[in-house]
Amino acid sequence: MIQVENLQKHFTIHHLDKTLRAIQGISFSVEKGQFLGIVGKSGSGKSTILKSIYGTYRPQSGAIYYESESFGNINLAEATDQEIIHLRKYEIGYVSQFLSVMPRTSAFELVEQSALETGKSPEEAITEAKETLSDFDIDESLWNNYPNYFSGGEKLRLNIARAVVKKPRLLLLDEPTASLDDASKLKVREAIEKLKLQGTTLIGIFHDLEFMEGLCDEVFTMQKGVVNS
Amino acid sequence: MGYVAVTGGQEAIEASLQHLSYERLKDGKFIDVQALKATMRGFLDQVMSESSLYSENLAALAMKQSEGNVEEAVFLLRAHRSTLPRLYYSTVTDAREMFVQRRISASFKDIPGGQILGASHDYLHRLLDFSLMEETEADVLAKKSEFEQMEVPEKSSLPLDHLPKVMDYLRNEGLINEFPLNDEEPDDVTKESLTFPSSRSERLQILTRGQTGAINSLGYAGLRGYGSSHPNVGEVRVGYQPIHIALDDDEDEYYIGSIKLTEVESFIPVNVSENGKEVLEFDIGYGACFGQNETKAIAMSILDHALENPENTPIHDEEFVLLQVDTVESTGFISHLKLPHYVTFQSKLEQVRKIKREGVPNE
Amino acid sequence: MFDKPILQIKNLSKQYGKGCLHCQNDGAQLERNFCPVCKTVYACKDISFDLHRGEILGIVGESGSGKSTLMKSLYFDEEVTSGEGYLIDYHEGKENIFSQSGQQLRWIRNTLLGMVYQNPMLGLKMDFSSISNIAEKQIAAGNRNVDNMVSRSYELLDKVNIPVDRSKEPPKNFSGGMQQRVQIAKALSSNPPILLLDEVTTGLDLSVQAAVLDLIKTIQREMQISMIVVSHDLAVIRMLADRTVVMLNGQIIEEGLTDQILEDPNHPYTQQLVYSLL
Amino acid sequence: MNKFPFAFLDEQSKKEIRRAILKGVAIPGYQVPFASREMPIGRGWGTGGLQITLALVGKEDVLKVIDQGSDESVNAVNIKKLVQNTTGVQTTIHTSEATLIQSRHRIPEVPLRSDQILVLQVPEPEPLRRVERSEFKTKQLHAEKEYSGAWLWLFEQIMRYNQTTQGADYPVLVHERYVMNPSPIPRFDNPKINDSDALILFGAGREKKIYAVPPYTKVESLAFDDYPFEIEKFEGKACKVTGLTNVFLDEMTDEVTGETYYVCNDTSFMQEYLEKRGTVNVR
Repeated sequence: MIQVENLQKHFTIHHLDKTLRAIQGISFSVEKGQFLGIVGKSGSGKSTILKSIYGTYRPQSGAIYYESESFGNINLAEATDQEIIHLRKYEIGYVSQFLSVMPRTSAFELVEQSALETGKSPEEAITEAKETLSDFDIDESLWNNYPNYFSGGEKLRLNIARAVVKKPRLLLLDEPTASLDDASKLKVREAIEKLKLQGTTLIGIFHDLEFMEGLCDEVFTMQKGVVNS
Repeated sequence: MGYVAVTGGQEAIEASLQHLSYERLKDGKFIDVQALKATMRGFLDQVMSESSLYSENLAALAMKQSEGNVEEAVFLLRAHRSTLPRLYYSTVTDAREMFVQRRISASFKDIPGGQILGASHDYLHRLLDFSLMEETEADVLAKKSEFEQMEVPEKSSLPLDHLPKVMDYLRNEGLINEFPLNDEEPDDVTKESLTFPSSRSERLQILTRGQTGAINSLGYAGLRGYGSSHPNVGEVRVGYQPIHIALDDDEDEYYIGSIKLTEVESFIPVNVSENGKEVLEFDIGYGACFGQNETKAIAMSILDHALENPENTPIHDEEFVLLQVDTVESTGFISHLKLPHYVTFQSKLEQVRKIKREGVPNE
Repeated sequence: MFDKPILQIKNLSKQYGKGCLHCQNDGAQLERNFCPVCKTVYACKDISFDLHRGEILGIVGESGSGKSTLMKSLYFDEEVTSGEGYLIDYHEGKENIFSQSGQQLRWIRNTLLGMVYQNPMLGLKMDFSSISNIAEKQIAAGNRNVDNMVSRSYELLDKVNIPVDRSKEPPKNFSGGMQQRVQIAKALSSNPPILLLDEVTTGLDLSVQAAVLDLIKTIQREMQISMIVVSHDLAVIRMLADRTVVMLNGQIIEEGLTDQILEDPNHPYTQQLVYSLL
Repeated sequence: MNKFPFAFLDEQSKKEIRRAILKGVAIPGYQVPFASREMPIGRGWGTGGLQITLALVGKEDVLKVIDQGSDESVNAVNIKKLVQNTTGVQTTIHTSEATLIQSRHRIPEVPLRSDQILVLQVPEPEPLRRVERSEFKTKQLHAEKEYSGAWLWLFEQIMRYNQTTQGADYPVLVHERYVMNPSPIPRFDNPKINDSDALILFGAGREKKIYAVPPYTKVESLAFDDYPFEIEKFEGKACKVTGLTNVFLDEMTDEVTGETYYVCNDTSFMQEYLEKRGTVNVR
């Protein structure tokens, strides 16, 4: 499904005249329907890998081959803006611990729009938004509220719901459980299990080794930009 | 029944005209045209300039007929102009050939040929001279012969009919922004109506015909923050300019007379680039008009330069300047407001009443 | 796989002044985009980009970077010095829009483009009623039915949240935020496929800004209209744009997906801009 | 007055003005620029119309001059006198006798014939001036047949007052090409320009434009589909002197009673009507 080859990413900070090496020559692959977990200290380059796959970072060298439904085998490291926009809409989801939304969009609209983006009819989008919000245990009284007024746990569950409603083929999880309470974590875990059953491929970063146990098919550890298997 | 204006207009007008004639004569005093011509130099110069008709005799007649009203006198001469065919255009005339009576520079003290002050009000205290109240013909003749017996020393080192221009001095030093010679035939604004963007020849003609007060006011506005052409007066020269014409089938030029002319060249500093270097040079603003009208000619030179360099202020906007400075147009249109507007007003009245009756939605 | 871009701009340049030997030289030393010798301003230099159907393209840069000149050139308020532009809805993108007659340009403006200026005085007749302002583009497009234009204008007023009972008031009576809404309604009145927005929230109170941005986003979603949004404010770009180009001294120095520009800026100027984002 | 040429203007000038008129006739509704001469009457007092009249008048012509419907108004008298003094042509107040009619702000009530020419005096020839100040730009707009500005002006009136409030000088589309100001005639007279038997010429002296509507030309007053063009209606009012209702009326006040009453605006028409009925001269 996804094959990363010798991926390198560094950042040049011009005003400090300094180059930071985030990841140096990483290679790995994930089979379809598998869940790869990545652990490591902060600053070890875990997020850089996910962001490079998602297209937010532009790696200096190496390749990220992805079996796309729309484009066949495609190297994400060299994909055009239009291809990445298309994949984000239909195939690849990304969940971080931060929720960034337009200031005056309700929680329900947020999830509904996400469903609409994949080409669902308005009726389908409404039905699926309702289902997903319920799945993540977001109280109906909050649906018409602005997410900026939500608690941390509610925000994160909404964030995941927004990605999951698209039923992505590949879902990237960037420490989504970082500040969740146990009950919320359980909800997330159930959702991930459900996605796995649907055949979604997942790559996730977690602080919480316990959470990953039993969920991940494989785990690797990162240190200073390289993988220690 | 009240008065209905079916007839009677003609009689009323006749009566009004009679009244006007009487106003001129009622004090039983008389002045002949030759006396006006001899003593009203400033008035004649202004009227000829605004009329764009050079004739001291007709200007004096217009003055007499209009009872000294400049606006009316110009109007009379402009209308008279329309009855005259344009038979010839003069050939190009060079102000270096002017027989100079007055010539000053505000930019250089020592100019070849020297500063010639000539006759000017500039150096006069503007105090009323009460002795003129009682002046008689005998006084005039006595003073005249006194003047004529004075010895006039010849001071100018150069002939007065071939004085070099101050501008030539700067040009020889390469300080004048050079432009290729433009030998295009000038457009004649009295034969073709003005179109925009206008040519420089059109602009100069409109400005030189412009109402003295309007040209001065706009030129003044240009100095007071509504324009960016700040001139140094390079040269003002006043004198008699010879005019020649050439006939179609003849190569010779014929001298047809001289006209009194004021010519102004103003120096306006500008930045230009030369071989990749920025240097300061001078542009010329040009003003010229019939007679001795120095302020008008200087103001014209400011406007000429401003219109050559369009900017977003009224003084640099050719439509604004050129369409408002003509005296016949402005006075004519303003005074037409005195004409009856019964029909247009009736039509408007009908609308206003209808709206009042039917009301306006949402208000 | 993908449709052709709805708008393609190729090598657009706009200069004020004739240029001189100094600035036409390859190694010329300009002060920003300004020739110190002949005072020529190179407001836009060799700008190329694509706009795709339904996307919002952000253009960010400081004042004087040429972004507003670019917008005015796209709306034909300024005549470009050189360059080409192709609109897919105009002769199937085969005719360079910048070389068309005044009549054609007016038609393109009236039917294919909408413009919202930073300064509402440029986009609106301040003394005419708001509803006339909105109807102006429809009149220009040949509509001669008053009731039809009025109901269409009411629809648009509703869309931009201006109460219908204020539609007869001239924009000069309105607040800045409302004037921008009237401009947006006017721009949308001919249902154009492309909307150009030039610093539309600059100078508005924060809460008003948010409301205007939200309105723009809603319109984009509901009407699937393509937009070019110019702003010096990265926060505005972050909220609206799918893709972003960064301009400096009349040139595009960086372009990419908006999250790329914000999280992985490459050019020193872009980094400086991003690091100063609150 | 024999110091002046026939018809005041020199022959060269008349020829130039006639050329402008011919161009105007060839392009109906198009404003032909011409070098307007200074006339012995003020700019804004009908010098455009006067120059056309003087350029066209011949020894055989019979001239009628009207101002606001009246042959005896000061300006009409003045113009008539000038033309007569410089040409010696016959003048009339009877519309049907005239070959050349110069008018300010009215078209006579008596229908014009194909052997007559009507010359209208124009203060502001540019229908787009209200929305565009620059002459350079309005010229471009005409060239591109871009008249949204004129339509917007009417639309705005409808928005504010639920009807168009343009009284006189209501814009018309000539021959489906040029939008034209018909000079400040009341809307009542607009329909008379359409498909007219007579040639109608327009002269703007101060603005230096001549334009024309040749005979049998289609002239439509601008109007939206659902707000049709309407002429002034004097409902329930009639001329106090003649009792006529289908004419343009002047509103008068009785000096004694202070009462408002109405009379025909076209005074020569009224006089002819009364003569026919045997009631002559009104005072």
